[in-house]
Amino acid sequence: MSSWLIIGFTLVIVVPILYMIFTSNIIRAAYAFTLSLLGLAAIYVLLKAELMAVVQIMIYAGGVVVLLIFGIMLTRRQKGMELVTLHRDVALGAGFCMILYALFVSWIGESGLAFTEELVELNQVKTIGISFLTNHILSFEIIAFLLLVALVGAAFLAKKTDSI
Amino acid sequence: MDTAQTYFLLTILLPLLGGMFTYTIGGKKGINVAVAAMGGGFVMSLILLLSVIDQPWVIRWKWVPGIELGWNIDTTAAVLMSLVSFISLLVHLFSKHYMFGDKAIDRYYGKLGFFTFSMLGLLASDHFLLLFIFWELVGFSSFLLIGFWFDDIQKAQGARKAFMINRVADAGLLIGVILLVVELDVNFISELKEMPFSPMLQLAGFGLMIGAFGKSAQFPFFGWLPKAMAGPTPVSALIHAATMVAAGVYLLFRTQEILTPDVLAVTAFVGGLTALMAAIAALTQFDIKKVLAYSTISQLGYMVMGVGVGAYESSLFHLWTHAFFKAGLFLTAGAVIHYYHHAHHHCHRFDAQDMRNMGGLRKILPVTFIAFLINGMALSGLPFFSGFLSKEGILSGALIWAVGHGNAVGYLVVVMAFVTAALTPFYIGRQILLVFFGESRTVNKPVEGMEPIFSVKLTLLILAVASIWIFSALNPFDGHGWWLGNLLFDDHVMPDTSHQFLLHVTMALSVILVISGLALSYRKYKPDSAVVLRFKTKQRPKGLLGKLSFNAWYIEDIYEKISDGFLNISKTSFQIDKKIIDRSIDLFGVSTVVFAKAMAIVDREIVDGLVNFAAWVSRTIGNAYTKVHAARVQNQLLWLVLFIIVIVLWLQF
Amino acid sequence: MINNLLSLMIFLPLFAAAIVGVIPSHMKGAIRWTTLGTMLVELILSLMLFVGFDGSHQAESWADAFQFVEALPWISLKFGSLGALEVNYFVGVDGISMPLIVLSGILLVIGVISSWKITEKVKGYFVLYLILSASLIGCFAALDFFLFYVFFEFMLLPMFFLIGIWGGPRRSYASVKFFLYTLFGSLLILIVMIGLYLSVGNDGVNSFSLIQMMDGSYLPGSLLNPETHFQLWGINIRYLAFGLVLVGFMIKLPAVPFHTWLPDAHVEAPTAISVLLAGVLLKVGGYGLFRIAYSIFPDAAMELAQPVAILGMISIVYGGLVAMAQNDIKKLIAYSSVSHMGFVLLGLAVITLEGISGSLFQMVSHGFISGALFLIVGVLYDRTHDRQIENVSGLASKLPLYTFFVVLFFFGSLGLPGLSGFVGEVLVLMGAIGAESINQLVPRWIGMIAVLGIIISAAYYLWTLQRMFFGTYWVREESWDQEMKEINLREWIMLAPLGILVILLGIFPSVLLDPIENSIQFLVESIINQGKTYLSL
Amino acid sequence: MEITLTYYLMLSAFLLCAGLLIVLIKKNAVFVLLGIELMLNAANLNLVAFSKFDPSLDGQIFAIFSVVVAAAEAAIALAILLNIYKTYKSSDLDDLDTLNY
Repeated sequence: MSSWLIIGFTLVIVVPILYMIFTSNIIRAAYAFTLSLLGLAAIYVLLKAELMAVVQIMIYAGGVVVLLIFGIMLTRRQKGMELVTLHRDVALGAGFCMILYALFVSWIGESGLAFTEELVELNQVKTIGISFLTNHILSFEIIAFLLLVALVGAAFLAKKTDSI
Repeated sequence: MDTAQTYFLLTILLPLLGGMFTYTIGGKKGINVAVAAMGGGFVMSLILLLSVIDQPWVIRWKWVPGIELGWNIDTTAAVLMSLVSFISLLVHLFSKHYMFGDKAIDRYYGKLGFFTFSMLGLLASDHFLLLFIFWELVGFSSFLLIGFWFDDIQKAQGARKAFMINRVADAGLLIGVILLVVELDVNFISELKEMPFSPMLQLAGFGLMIGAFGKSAQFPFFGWLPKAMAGPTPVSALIHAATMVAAGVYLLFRTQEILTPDVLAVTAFVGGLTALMAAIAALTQFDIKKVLAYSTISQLGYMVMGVGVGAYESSLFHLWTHAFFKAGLFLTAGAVIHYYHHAHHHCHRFDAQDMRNMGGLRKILPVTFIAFLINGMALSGLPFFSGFLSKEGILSGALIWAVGHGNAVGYLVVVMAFVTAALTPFYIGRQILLVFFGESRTVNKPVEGMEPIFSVKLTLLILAVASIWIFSALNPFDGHGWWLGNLLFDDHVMPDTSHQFLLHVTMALSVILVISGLALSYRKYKPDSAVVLRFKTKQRPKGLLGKLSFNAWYIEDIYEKISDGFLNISKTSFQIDKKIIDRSIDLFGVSTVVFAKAMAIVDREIVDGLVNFAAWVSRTIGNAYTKVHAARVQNQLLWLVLFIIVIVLWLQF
Repeated sequence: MINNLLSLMIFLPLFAAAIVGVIPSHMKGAIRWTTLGTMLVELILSLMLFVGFDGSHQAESWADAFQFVEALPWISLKFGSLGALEVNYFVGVDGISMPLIVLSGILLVIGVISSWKITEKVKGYFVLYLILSASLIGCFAALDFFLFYVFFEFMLLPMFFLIGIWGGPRRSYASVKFFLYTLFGSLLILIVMIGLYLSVGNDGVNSFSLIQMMDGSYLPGSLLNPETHFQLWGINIRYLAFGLVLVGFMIKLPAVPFHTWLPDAHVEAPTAISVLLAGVLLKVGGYGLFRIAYSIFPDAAMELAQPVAILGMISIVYGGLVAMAQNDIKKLIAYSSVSHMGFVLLGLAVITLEGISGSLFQMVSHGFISGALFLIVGVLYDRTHDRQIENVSGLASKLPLYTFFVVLFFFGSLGLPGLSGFVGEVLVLMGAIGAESINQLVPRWIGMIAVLGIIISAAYYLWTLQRMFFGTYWVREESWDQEMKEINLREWIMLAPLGILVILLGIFPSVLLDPIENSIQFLVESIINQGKTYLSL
Repeated sequence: MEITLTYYLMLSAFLLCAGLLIVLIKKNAVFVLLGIELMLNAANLNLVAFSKFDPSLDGQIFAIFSVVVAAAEAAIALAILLNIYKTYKSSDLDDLDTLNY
């Protein structure tokens, strides 16, 4: 049952991504991206990582994608123009990527990382929260600082150009 | 400056200065100055003769470092200088009348003075180089005088040809002189002495001989003398009869000590040959001056032959007598021409020198006739005239020489000399008969009162009288009795008595020949003979001998051929210059340019190309590399991916 | 006497060129008179040189053979261990250069007078003229090979422009030909100059001094040291060097077969430049042969005397023959120059006293005569603008005075005794014919064939005289008839002094030869002695 | 069918390659950003998948960090993108070639 669910959500991830690759329309690609992010969140749920799924939906689908869509709209050249992008080096890029994918696949296959035994259920959120403030406190602080810097930097960059 | 030097300088410079004065500032009125200066020069030459009679006067001076030139006036030179001065004075006097009215008469006197100066200098020079210098100057002044009427291109050409032929012979003389001075260290004529035979001496002797042949118009150079008749007749008298042409004989006479037997033999033979050839050429001429010109050549041949056979004294004697009677002949011929020229001045195409137009002048110009007759008889060698005496010596000398050597060539020379002795009276008799006897062939009414003025008559008569035997030797039959001979030759000896027989033979033979020659000419050209009556319309001779004689053995045609040949060589040289040398230089230049162009191409295409190729390669690589790494982020990523793949593969395998 | 006579003579024209350079170009009169004044001063200076020259001075070695010597260090470059480049300003004259300087002094004045009719670009013309004259005198006075070479090259450029700008219709061809020919020659000289510099010196210090080169102070083991016997392609390198200098100067002289630039250059050059070209520039070639080829390489000169003499003989005969075929009178005179300069070569080749003094005399006399001949052509050209011989005839009856000068110089050139041409020719021929018994260098027959030259020159001059001046008066164009005027005062002033000089030198050659007798004697002795020494090494 | 770690790893690899492909072939800068986000997601998926077999849950923690950093990155990138667009009037990455010359 669960494996069929996983395969189904995998399709929900893969198909929009393929659409993204082939389309020229950025807006549609962004919507497809959102769809695949949601599919990924579902996978996380199935992987028993609920917090991660929530974060995925909130930050990615809610934040990043909205940000990207704003970016698309703000960089449109003129009103009414199709939001079309062009492709370049398609063959080369596709070739390389496929080779890379094949390599990865063969590597993964050879590596023998085929865990099947699942862990006991835990209170994940609590465990993660304690980890944040104990084992990973430094990382947490750095991330906080990074977010602050990013915030200031983004605000500064988004200011009027002539004031730079 | 001693007195002899003063006299000498005055002698040679007075004619020059007088002439120059007339030419430069005197103008037509300055002629008298020139004549007076010439007279002064003559007087000075006599004084000079007197002053050097005891002791020859010699002076040397440095010409260039290493070479001293010098004058030497001994009796011979002084006597000949007096002779030249005297004849020149007479010519000066005669020309006053003859050239009267010519627009350039001042120039004429200038040239005459210059000639006299050169000729006197020639006689007085001691050093061979100095002799050569005056030798050339004499030739040059002769060129100027022959070409006096340069408006007439024929005359100018005559002058040029005469000078050129002389120049060719002078080259021989120059070689001879240089060999003498440089190789044999024989510098001064007055210091000549017998030298041992050497090839160099022989060569130098031949050089001198060629020079003498040129000036004295010997075969093969005699063609210039008839050309020289283009000049005014007094000039012909002065230069081409009396003085300049004798220079060759004078040179041979002076250098007799060093002439080798071979040279002398050739000299004798050529002299005899020339005498004969010229005498034959004189037989058929129509031009009154050409007859005299060939006769001059013939007589010069005698003199040269005389030197060749060793009869130097007789040669010099003949030179002396010939100077008088030939100058007299030319001057009288000049008077004749002058007469015809004036009688026919209205008729332009009239040739005043053509004997076909003459005749019967005996009555119109009696004085001229007498002078011509006497001089002509002297020329023909009739006894009691000066010519007989001097010719006698040469003929006997030739006979003695031939007997002494006893070879065929020697006798050939003698035969030629005696044939000439018979031909001479024939052609001069022909001339006298054609010009002075019979009836005039053109002027129906003789123009009276054309007899020249007194000074001219005096001139002619002086020369005629000088041709009487008494002025040369007391005994009219003694060829060696020249009273100047005692003065000139220290070792003046009478010929060996063993040759007495030969002398008598010669004398008898020559008298017979002269008289028979004259008789023959009278027989053929007597006033009412058929030849004379038809003479006016006589054409050129047709027969072979006649043609040879009339064209003077075609010597001028041979000259023409030679000069044409030279001109062809010259043109060929020019073509070589233009077509080969210049073209090869141009070709060199062009090939350099072509090479440069080729190098430029190589430079541009290959060297530059290599550089460009290198640049292209690096640019292409750079461009390619730019595509790899430059601005386009995605490209960089692409290659990044590639390298990741590569690294992965490398790690894996 | 002025101390710095030679420097004054060299630098005065340059100074004057600077002055002329600042005169506004429309003030043609001022330019001309300035140049003329300068040249007159030069003439006076050269006459002072002639008078001040001590003819009785007997030289012991080349070092004391020169008079009026001035020496100053000029260029001194030190290259550390590589050595040093030392060039000195070193001038002086001996009996060989002195007459040529006097000749230049005289002809330069006459050149200015004959340039009076130049009306286009007057300023440029006279500036170039002044530069040319300075370099000419410098060339004759230099005693440092480098200095000589500088002046030698310096001469080309003004000449190139003077022909190329003020010349006739084919001037560019002629000037380029002249330039290339001479440049080629000077290249050869340059090679030898460098070789000599590397070989000559004192105590290991190289030197350009001609005196040291002539005295033979070679560095041990150096390239051109006669002891080294260095060979290139199996030939002694000294002979090669001599050959190079010989060709270099024979181009300038010019001798057959390097002569073809001369007729073209002469035909196209303006009259004054022709005068200088024939009168002075050709003498630089002869002077170079004297000073460099023969004095520095006496051994090669002695060994190669015969070929050089044959070249001289060929020049004499061949130049004369080609001259006879000319229709252009200027070309005729140009070729006659080839013929007459052949005498210089022949006289030099025999290395006898007569030969060398004749050669030098011939240079001076040819300078005057050919200068005058080109002036004569210029006189005719001014009137008709034509130089063809067959286009005029019978000029003698129309222009008697002009004809007088023509006859004088024609006969001077064909070697009439009493005029200067004869002296040089006869001395050279005496040297050439006599050499076999004096120093056995040159066989007799060469001189004898060269005698043909005097016949040929008589032939073409007389023929020209007859064709142009004798016969009835006739000119091709109607308009020339009005122009046919007797020579004017300016032409008188040019021709008369030359005529007087030609007659004076012809009658009294010792005027020229006495003061330089010792120098020539020393030259001959030093060539023969040094040559024998070198050959025995 | 048994779902093992291998399956997630392969899916993650696919995401990575797809994101890379988008980064490589799309000309628009925003699109490129999308691709980058995709690649980050691939990493997240890996971390989460590994942490399923890890009791410490460090994988999830790092995934959360990664998401945060990705968000910050997206914000900064967009700010830069807007500035670039203002300057060059283009969001095409090929036009950003000033450093090439």
